[in-house]
Amino acid sequence: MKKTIVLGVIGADCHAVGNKILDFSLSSAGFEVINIGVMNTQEEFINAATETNAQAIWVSSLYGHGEIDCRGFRQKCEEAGLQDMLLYVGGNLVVGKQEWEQVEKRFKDMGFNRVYPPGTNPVEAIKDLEKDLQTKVK
Amino acid sequence: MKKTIVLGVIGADCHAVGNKILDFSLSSAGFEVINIGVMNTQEEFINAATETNAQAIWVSSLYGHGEIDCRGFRQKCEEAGLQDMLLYVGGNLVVGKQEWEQVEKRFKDMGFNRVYPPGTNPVEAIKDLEKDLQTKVK
Amino acid sequence: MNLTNKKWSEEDFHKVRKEVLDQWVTGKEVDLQEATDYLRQVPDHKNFCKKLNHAKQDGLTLTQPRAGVALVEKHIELLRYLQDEGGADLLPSTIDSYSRSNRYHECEIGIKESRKAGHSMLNGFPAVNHGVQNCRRVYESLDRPIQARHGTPDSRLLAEIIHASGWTSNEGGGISYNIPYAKSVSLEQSLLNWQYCDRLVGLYEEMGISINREPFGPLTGTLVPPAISNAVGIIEGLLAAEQGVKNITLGYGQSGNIAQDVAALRALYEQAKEYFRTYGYFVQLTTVFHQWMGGFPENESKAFGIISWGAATAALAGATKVIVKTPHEAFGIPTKEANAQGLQATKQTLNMVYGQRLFISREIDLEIEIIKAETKCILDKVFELGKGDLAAGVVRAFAAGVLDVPFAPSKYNMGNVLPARDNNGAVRYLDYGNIPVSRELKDYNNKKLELREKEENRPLCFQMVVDDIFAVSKGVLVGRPDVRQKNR
Amino acid sequence: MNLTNKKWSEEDFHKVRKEVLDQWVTGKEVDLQEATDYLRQVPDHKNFCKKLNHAKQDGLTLTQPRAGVALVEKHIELLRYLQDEGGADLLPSTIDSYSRSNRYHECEIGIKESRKAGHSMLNGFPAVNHGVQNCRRVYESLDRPIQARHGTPDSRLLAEIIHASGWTSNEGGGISYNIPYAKSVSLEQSLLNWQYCDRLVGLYEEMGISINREPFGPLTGTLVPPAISNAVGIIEGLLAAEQGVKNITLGYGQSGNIAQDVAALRALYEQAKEYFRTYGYFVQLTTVFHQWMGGFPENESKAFGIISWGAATAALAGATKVIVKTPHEAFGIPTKEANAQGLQATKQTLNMVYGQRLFISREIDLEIEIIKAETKCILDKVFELGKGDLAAGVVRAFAAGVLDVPFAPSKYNMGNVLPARDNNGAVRYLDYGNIPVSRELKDYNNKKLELREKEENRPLCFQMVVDDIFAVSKGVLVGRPDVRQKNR
Ligand code: B12
Ligand code: B12
Repeated sequence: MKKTIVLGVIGADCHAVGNKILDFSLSSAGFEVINIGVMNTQEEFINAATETNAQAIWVSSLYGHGEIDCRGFRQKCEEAGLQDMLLYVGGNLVVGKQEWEQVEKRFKDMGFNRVYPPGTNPVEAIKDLEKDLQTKVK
Repeated sequence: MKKTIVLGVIGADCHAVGNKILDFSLSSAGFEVINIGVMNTQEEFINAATETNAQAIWVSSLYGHGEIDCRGFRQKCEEAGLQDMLLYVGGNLVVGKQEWEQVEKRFKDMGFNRVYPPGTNPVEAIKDLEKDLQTKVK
Repeated sequence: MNLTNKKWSEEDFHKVRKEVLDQWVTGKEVDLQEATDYLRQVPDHKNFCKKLNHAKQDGLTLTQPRAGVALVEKHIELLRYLQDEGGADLLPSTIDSYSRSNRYHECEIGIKESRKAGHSMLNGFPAVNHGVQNCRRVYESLDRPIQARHGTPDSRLLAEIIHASGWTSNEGGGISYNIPYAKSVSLEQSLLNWQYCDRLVGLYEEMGISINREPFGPLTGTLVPPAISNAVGIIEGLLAAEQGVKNITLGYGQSGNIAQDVAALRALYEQAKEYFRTYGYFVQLTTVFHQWMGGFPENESKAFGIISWGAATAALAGATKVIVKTPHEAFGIPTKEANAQGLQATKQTLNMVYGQRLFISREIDLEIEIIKAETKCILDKVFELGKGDLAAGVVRAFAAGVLDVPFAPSKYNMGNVLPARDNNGAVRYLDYGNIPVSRELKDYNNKKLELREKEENRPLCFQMVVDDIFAVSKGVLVGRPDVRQKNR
Repeated sequence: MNLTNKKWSEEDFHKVRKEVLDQWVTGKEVDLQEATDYLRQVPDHKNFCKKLNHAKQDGLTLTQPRAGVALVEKHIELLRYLQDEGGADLLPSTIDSYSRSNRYHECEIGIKESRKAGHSMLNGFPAVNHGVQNCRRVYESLDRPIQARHGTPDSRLLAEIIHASGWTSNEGGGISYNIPYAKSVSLEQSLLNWQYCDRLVGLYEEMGISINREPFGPLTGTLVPPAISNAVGIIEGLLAAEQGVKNITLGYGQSGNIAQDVAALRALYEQAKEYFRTYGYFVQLTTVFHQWMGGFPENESKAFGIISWGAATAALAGATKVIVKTPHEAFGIPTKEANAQGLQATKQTLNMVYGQRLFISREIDLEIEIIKAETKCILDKVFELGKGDLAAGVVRAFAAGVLDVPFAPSKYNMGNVLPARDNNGAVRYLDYGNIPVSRELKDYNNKKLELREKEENRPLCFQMVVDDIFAVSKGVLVGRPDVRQKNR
């Protein structure tokens, strides 16, 4: 059975190109992609995941407000009963060119399982996803 | 009476353009310029200065070997009886992009009165020269 | 209100205006008469229109960065740096994304958090929240014309505030600040909103104040075929002119193929002139060239290569101004230093190319012809669909996919067009969707793409589009599958 | 030995060779037969000729930096970095200035001092002092073809050592490595020395080893009118071909005016081909474009602008390779990082422009015609002065000012030519000196300069030349007196 992934861009962010590429890459890799497009609230991600019984949520943030937009995402998931949901986030997550290690840490502290810097090759992230999904099954 | 300046490029250095510009600038400012051109030994500078009773020597070094080429210039001047000769040096004096303060210090320690970085406007250096010549007269 | 391409009556305008000024507390600060008096004192060198028109006369290409941060003082410091160190000829104030969605409460949070964090937590300057007095401080602290740059479907309050503050240009349009920037704002709504913004500028013009308007040319910035963006630019120009706008800058985003880029900008200028003439508008028209708007490489030296190639193309094409990218583009909002670096590389290149034009050759002439013909096919259909009314035509054209912007997030965009580069890197159509161009034009297009098929020995496919999207950030123009390029 | 343009007999060559190998102790290491065996094992991708010819076929422009430091290990480290991080397609070894004047004792001091100082005290790699075994280590440690780049009137021993070490290209020529680089070396002497170097390459060719030779195109790098450098390039090509050289790269240094630059490179290629054909030489001809060779600005972003504009021009002109400058140019020998940055900006630009050509326009055609006509005037006179012998003609032509390189330090150069830019930045003649061009060509030249006179409202004068010399480093192409440019 195909694994289901919710994919979308968070906040007031309109960057649509990466989203289309990720959709194409995940679909080509055999995933069922629920693409909610750009400009979504946390609730919209969570609703989509609940409705489709998704295994993971991929959040994109390109425009710089990622830090504000992503706060509390993990808690909201748990409140909605999505325990242990795999949460990935990627893009240009903060405003400006900042130390990657610190950015990664801030988002991991928020409860994201994996955090990806600008220029990430989708193929690499999909490998991670397959690994994480296997571990989850065990 | 016109003041006489010996002008030239030291060492195995063939950079001729700056030399022509300095000649033009000094001449336009009313100096008598003895231009010995490129590729000169310390002796050639000193001979020219002795023969023409020059008030100052302007040494250029562009090609990076300035540090090796200029060592002992002050002593040679004194040995030749040119006490208190005004010695200026300018150009791309060392190999590579180095801290200017240190470069300046190294050449001042060698006995140069003034040291000029790349991109020096000749007009500024000529102002310095006029000042230094006045002080010398007093 | 009903959407038609007709100049709004003053009455209608003022009725709507009341609501607009109530959208946020700072709306109260705006008084049209007082603002007019304030604007009358803007000296020529700080007026966008005057500066552009002079540049056009002198054949100069002016530089303008993008820049904006959350706090007023920091914003002034940033712009002053770009003016003094970067040598920017024109200044922007890039507005943050919450403002663009009129989420002024979230802006307040962003402002407060930025104070705490010691660095900007917003991706731009929230001008509405700061209000007229603060925006005037920005204007007064600088010595160049200032423009608001954003991406706001409803920027009516923003327009009121910035113009009242001495900012003599506003970027945007009912299509170009909706389709690439929004998901579910209807075109009727955004077109009406932008008629308001244009009418405001028209009112100022009637009172003798010159204010510049600039439709956003590059749209999604990603492989947009020139005819599509030129058609949108000309439409937005016509819509603005109808509302009384007199000074318009039409824009185009670099494709990277020099023949196509030069041709596109020239076609845009010439064809827009014709349309203005045909419809009886008197408009002072200038052009803007955007340095590569798609994804950048992370390597800063490579970014400099792209920036400079864009600058050279802008100068050779004879653009009146160029919007400048920075070596930080791939990462995030640039530091002021990185922003100045982009400006310096650009200016050096512009100055070296100044006075040189890309001499018209057969190839460029042909591209101009193609672009104009495609644009005309689209515009004819838009007018037809609107039964002569351009505004109505636009709404129907998007619904029908006659106007269709590649990769746009809006649900009002059909999204059937697929662009791909030809063998020389010019942007063509892999799939026209419903874009209504003639058989002949399609044949030309397809022949160009066949050359690439042959060269790459693979059929036209979506993977080609994906490869083209990544190409520039990977250091090449055309996304080839072969190894040779990887070795380079 | 007497200077004539005749292939040296093997006997003459070997007589001279004894002396040459005695010039420094490392000469003993060279054994022609053993070297030939060694060279036979050079794989195609490390052979300069093969790599250039492939690039020419594919329409690619290859990148090559300048680089050299005093110590072998450091030199290898540097080149490896430029290969791996900079992505250089071809590698250099820039030779230090003491070696260029054959002052090998001073090199020894420089090598020792560099060991002490922990950084290079020499401005290049003293290949002769390091000898064959060390130069082979350099060759073996890298994966690209290697060329010696220098400026040596007598590089006979250097040529022996580098070729024996697997370095398959040598830059220079009897004119181009004397007139701009020396003060009092006679042309007879440098031409004879370079006949030796060429004959050595010819001998290798006879033994089936391909070695590339590259006359140094830019000469003084400072406002050299294209016809002067093209004439010198063609002459050195013919002289080399006579000695049996089969693979020649002719070069040109960017002026900054794109029409002139594209025209100059094309004229050089086409006209050289014609001369080779006329005189019955079979030569594989490629071209090299040098990014701006005059003074650079200190601001590194501005330097990137110049570098990228040079890269774009090289690609549009269709050069087989481009010699790359760095953002440190104005200061001093670049760090390896700065050198790689120049390469990266260049490669990004080349890759984006790849496949695009500057389509032939009337203006470029005209420039090609002008440059070829001027070059022919000069060459005709050189042959005439030599009574048919090119080598003798060169010596007399320089004495008569028929060949005359602006700003050259050599006392064998008349120095009467004064170049200045025209109103579009193309390099013209303010004073032809004794350069023997036709009345018509002079009229064309003078008309071009008049436009500048008018624009600047000042008569042609030496100050214009001075302003032009500083222009690029001050951020513009043409040295204007007016304020407008200062404001930019
Ligand atoms: C094209 C573009 C635009 C277009 C977008 C059109 C559209 N609707 O899609 C336009 C011009 C409209 C635009 C607008 C703006 N943009 Co913009 N834009 C870009 C640009 C140049 C390219 C983005 C892109 O398409 N890349 C190509 C795709 C394929 O890559 P990607 O988006 O990065 O996605 C890939 C990876 O990041 C990764 N990835 C992404 N998300 C995730 C998630 C997971 C889980 C994983 C595993 C991987 C992953 O995989 C993706 C596919 O390979 C970037 C800079 C850059 N990257 O060079 C700026 C950039 C993203 N934009 C930026 C900004 C600020 C804006 C604006 C706010 C204002 C402005 N400067 O004009 C507005 C945004 C308005 C809004 N409300 O959102 C900034 C963000 C700054 C920051 N984070 O500090 C950037 C970085 C430019 C910059 N340096 O200033 N932009
Ligand atoms: C043109 C040029 C050449 C031409 C020179 C032609 C000729 N015969 O004149 C050619 C191509 C032949 C050449 C060769 C070489 N060059 Co060269 N060259 C340059 C370049 C690009 C411009 C120099 C120039 O003409 N500038 C314009 C004039 C007007 O300015 P200027 O020379 O700097 O002089 C002014 C000021 O410095 C000042 N000034 C100078 N001296 C003095 C003295 C006093 C007292 C005062 C007050 C002021 C003053 O006033 C002058 C007039 O305004 C510079 C880099 C740059 N500056 O951008 C490199 C540069 C000088 N060259 C360099 C090198 C290494 C070489 C070579 C060794 C090898 C090579 N890389 O090819 C050979 C040298 C061979 C030799 N034996 O000398 C290096 C020196 C490196 C260093 N110091 O670390 C430079 C800096 C380039 C670099 N970054 O690598 N070069």
